[in-house]
Amino acid sequence: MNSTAADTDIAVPRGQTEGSYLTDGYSVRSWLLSTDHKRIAMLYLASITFFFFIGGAAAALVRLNLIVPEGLLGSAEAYNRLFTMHGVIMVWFFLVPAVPVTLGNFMIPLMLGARDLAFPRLNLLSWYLFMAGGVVTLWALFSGGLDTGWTFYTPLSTAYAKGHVVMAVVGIFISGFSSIATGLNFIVTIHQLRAPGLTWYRLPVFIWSMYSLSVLLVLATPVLAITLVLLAFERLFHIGIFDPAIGGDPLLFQHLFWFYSHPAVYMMILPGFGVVSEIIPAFARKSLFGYKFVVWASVSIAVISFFVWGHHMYVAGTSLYSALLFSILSYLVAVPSAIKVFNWLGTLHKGYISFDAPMLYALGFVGLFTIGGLTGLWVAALAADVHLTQTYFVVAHFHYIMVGAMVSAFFGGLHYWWPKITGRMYPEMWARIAALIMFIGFNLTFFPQFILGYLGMPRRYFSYPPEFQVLNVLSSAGATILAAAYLLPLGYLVWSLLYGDKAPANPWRATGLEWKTPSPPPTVNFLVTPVVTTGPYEYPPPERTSG
Amino acid sequence: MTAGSGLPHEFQYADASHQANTAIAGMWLFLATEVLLFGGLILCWIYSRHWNPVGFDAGARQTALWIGTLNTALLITSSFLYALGVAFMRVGNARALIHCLVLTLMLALAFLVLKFGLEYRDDFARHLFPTATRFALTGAEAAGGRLFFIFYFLGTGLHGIHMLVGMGLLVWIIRRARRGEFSPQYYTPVEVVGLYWSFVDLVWLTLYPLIYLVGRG
Amino acid sequence: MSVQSPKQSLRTEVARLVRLWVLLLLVGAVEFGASFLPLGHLGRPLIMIPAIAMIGLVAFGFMNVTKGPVIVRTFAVAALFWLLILLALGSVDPLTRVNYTVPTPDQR
Amino acid sequence: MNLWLPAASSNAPETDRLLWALLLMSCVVLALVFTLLLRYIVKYRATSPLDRGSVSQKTWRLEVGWTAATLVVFFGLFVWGADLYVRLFQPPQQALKIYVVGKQWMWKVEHAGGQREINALHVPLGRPVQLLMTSEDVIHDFSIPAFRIKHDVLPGRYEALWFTATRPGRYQLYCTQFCGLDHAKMTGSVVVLSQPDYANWLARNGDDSTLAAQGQALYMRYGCSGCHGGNGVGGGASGSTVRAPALVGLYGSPVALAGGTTVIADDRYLHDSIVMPQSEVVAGYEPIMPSYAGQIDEEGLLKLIAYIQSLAAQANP
Repeated sequence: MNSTAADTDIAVPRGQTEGSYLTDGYSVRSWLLSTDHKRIAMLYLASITFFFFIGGAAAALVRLNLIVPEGLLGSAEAYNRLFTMHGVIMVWFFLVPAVPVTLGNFMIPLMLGARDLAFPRLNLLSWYLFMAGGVVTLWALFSGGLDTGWTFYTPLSTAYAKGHVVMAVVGIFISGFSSIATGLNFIVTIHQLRAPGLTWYRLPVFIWSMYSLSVLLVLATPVLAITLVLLAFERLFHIGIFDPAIGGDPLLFQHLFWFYSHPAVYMMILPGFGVVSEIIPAFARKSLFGYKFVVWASVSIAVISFFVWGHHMYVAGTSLYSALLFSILSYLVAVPSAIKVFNWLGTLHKGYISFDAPMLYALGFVGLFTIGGLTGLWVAALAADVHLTQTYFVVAHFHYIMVGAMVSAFFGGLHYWWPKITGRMYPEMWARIAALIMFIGFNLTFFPQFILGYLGMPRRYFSYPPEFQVLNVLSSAGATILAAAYLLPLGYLVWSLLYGDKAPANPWRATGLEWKTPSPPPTVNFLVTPVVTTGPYEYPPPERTSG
Repeated sequence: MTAGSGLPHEFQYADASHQANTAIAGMWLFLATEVLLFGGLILCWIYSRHWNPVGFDAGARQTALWIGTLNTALLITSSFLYALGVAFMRVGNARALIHCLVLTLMLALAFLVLKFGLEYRDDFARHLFPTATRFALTGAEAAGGRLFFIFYFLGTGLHGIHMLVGMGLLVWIIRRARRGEFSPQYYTPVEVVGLYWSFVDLVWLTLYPLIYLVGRG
Repeated sequence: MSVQSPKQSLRTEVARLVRLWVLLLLVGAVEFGASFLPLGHLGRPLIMIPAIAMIGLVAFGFMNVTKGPVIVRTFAVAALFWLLILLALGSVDPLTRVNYTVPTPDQR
Repeated sequence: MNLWLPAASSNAPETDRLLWALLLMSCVVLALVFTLLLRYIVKYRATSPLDRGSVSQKTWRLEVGWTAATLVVFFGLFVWGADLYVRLFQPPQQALKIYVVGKQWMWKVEHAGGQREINALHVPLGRPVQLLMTSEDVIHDFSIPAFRIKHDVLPGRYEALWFTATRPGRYQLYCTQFCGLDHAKMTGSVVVLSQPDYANWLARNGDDSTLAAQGQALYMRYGCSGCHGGNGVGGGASGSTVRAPALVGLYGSPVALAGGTTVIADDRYLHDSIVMPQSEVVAGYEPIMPSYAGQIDEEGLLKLIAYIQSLAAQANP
């Protein structure tokens, strides 16, 4: 807790205090070498959007190929490399970093009443590591790519796959350190730089979800790093720890890989919980129902998500007892998510709900996440998973969570804090249209895949038996609508940068420290450090206006 | 901890002791990530030894026990010397700190010379590198032996890299101490690098039995 | 510490460190000796117990995990807890995995 | 477009019942969530003048209630799923054993009687069948959606998968673990025949020799008889100068190894002893057997193992 009483120390001044962080230097150098968490968040927002559209383009080609049973693109080689590119780019360069590095980077110091993150230089290094990893991975993908899928299972990835496996692995390895740096920065900041009076139970749930996410980032990514080193070693020296020819165990790779990759999927959804827990109280004008339960649900997800990775390997040949153990633990980890959904509904109860764009995205999130979470229970049941795993049912399940829930929350958060970030209001009508199109396009794309999965269509198939064609064509049609829905916000948000009307400090009359500073905030965030005296969501019922 | 008043500190901290605590907490969190990094390797050790008991332990018997044991003693002593240096610094004796750090650096150099100069060269000479066509161990011990030496070279190699980084930090701290940047009120960098150095010693304390002792039976 | 003069506090600190150093070398010797005991293949990992003791000594003695801000202890405990999760849950599979079992002659 | 998947194996109906229960539970919860969502959106929209009354802050009773409810439902689902899953690990005693070898982008199937199939599997109706599967290169996955089963096929290990076909017909077979370029072409069909049809099929497709007979041919060609003696009577007995362990009666019985441990002579042990002979040397014998890795492929190994297994049957019928 920083004390402002005896401020006899010489606070090394930094940056001007009038005007906003956007007007504090216009040169490229002032952006690329800035250690201001807000500018780094903007650099990340540009990189994230760039990678999102590359991964999206790969997805569009994958869906294009699946319109006809024998594969429209004509070559399985191209298809295999495309879905690998879609997986690698989306997982490591969009979904895992998206909310924490853009909205998290921008909002955490503001919500804590701090002037910046604990280690600003480490924050800038994190962006450069992310871009370095991105460039290396893109170079690997565009100079031929690799056909191992984003899961890199051995011995396919180490002995039999052609393509730039080691270069892609190096790219992901470097971007892993960017995640570790960001997570470390967030955890230390949330512990050390809270405003006076801001106790743990007065923190907004977004901060709690960023804290839980950072625990995952910091403790899971190193295991991915060592796994990728072992994989690169085995591929380069043609002999390694996973090589069955010398008594190695390919299942060891899967254990190490999924020890990271299951927490990774919780890294993707936890920020969504945080954003939605901010938006729903703000637009229902009511404090969050069961605040402590939602908080401890986030923290327990951060812990239990490390116990469940074995449910990816029910049919991989692991022992019966480990499968039973992972199944019961997987059901345990589903309970906190259920608690959150009930609490969001509780918040809406007796609220004063308005339907601005962020609220539409949040309501979409609640609906789609419920479907995604419930289908997670299907694949957690051992016998059902034996039938459903490695089919399009699993593809639909994780896309409902990653695209339906997570990307909606990212867009919701982006719209909710857009006035604070850029000082401009986005066009409300266009935003609502985009939200609705995204909801429709998404469901049309991925709901048919549940049925395809039950019927047994395997994932990662370039061509498929003709009886699945109709559902695949439906899914591809939905993908085009979804692509349009993603281009719309790019358009009107950029438009709002120039022509959007000026945003007040608190357009949504929301609670939270970030709304107590002008939009866009000055470089030092707060001219006078705020003192917190109330809880996070003190929304008074609106006074009875005439209407 | 360092008294906080009257010292420059970064603008986002309330005072210098707040910044010092944050730096130490940050280093401990970084060490937590390193624990998980080497944890992945230990899981490889468990799997490889479980599936290839005879060959794995045969590989362990090929390692030079005396070099490993001597290196362990060297690293423990270097950690001790570093802590000694910090104790002297706390009472303001920067010269003693520099002496201790230089001694720590010498021991670290001795470790590397023993490890990479002597032991690795001997391992290569005896065809112990796992990809060697004429691998030293044959027959029943070949497969498990190769797996052991993959773990051995990766573990000691990764630890060696961490040693080099640690020695770089040591040189950086020695140069700053020589320039008199540290005082009993402000010596946080010395403590933070000390944490990292002791952690590198901890990693060796786990690798040493896993490589040299457990398979020795 | 406040009542002692800096000279005395230095002396007690140096004495503590020397005692710790000697203790570490002793436990190291115990570990070295234990490696020659005729433990069976499954008993060999017991040699890790003195190693864990040495790790504890270094963490508490040299790295002062208990002195300093509270979150230092939480991060250290968190690191140990997650390491145990990785090693324990990761080992359930190989230790209980049964290769394809052949019906014994009389069952056929 | 058909939305219906045939249930053609003994465990398929049970798996379907579990899937229907999961669907029902999901629809109930979705109905609850969506109706509440829509009701609150309409009833409590900002512009509605409805008096909201006081908002209760004592939430923990509700929280504990729905948390406990979800825990109970989840535990029930876990037990149900686990119960069916455990049965997949317990093949019945008299299961018909068929060997499957996965190779990059094709399935090779070997029947005990010597019949061989590529990307096809003919099985009798109503009799438990146990597939003994291994891979020659990467990890594949033998998946039959109509039987609701699949299992990964790992290189260097034997994986077992059993089922009992209950309805005749032709069902789709997939490889569902990504295995490279033509992963999508590594499909086939599982044909379930009634008992008489199956017997005719075996007769029609069986070339002259059974798997064991083909194994004996390999046993002679690769010179195993030189050391292990004609039909595996053992080195000393058959008068050959080299001392090699007897193979008669070996299959499935315990073997004392040089390292002091004993191991059951199962398929894995025989497979590894041919490919890496010095990995588990029999007590009292010198590790002089040459390795046949690379010379005999997985199919040949299956034949030799079948031959050794047949020796055990002759020795103690």
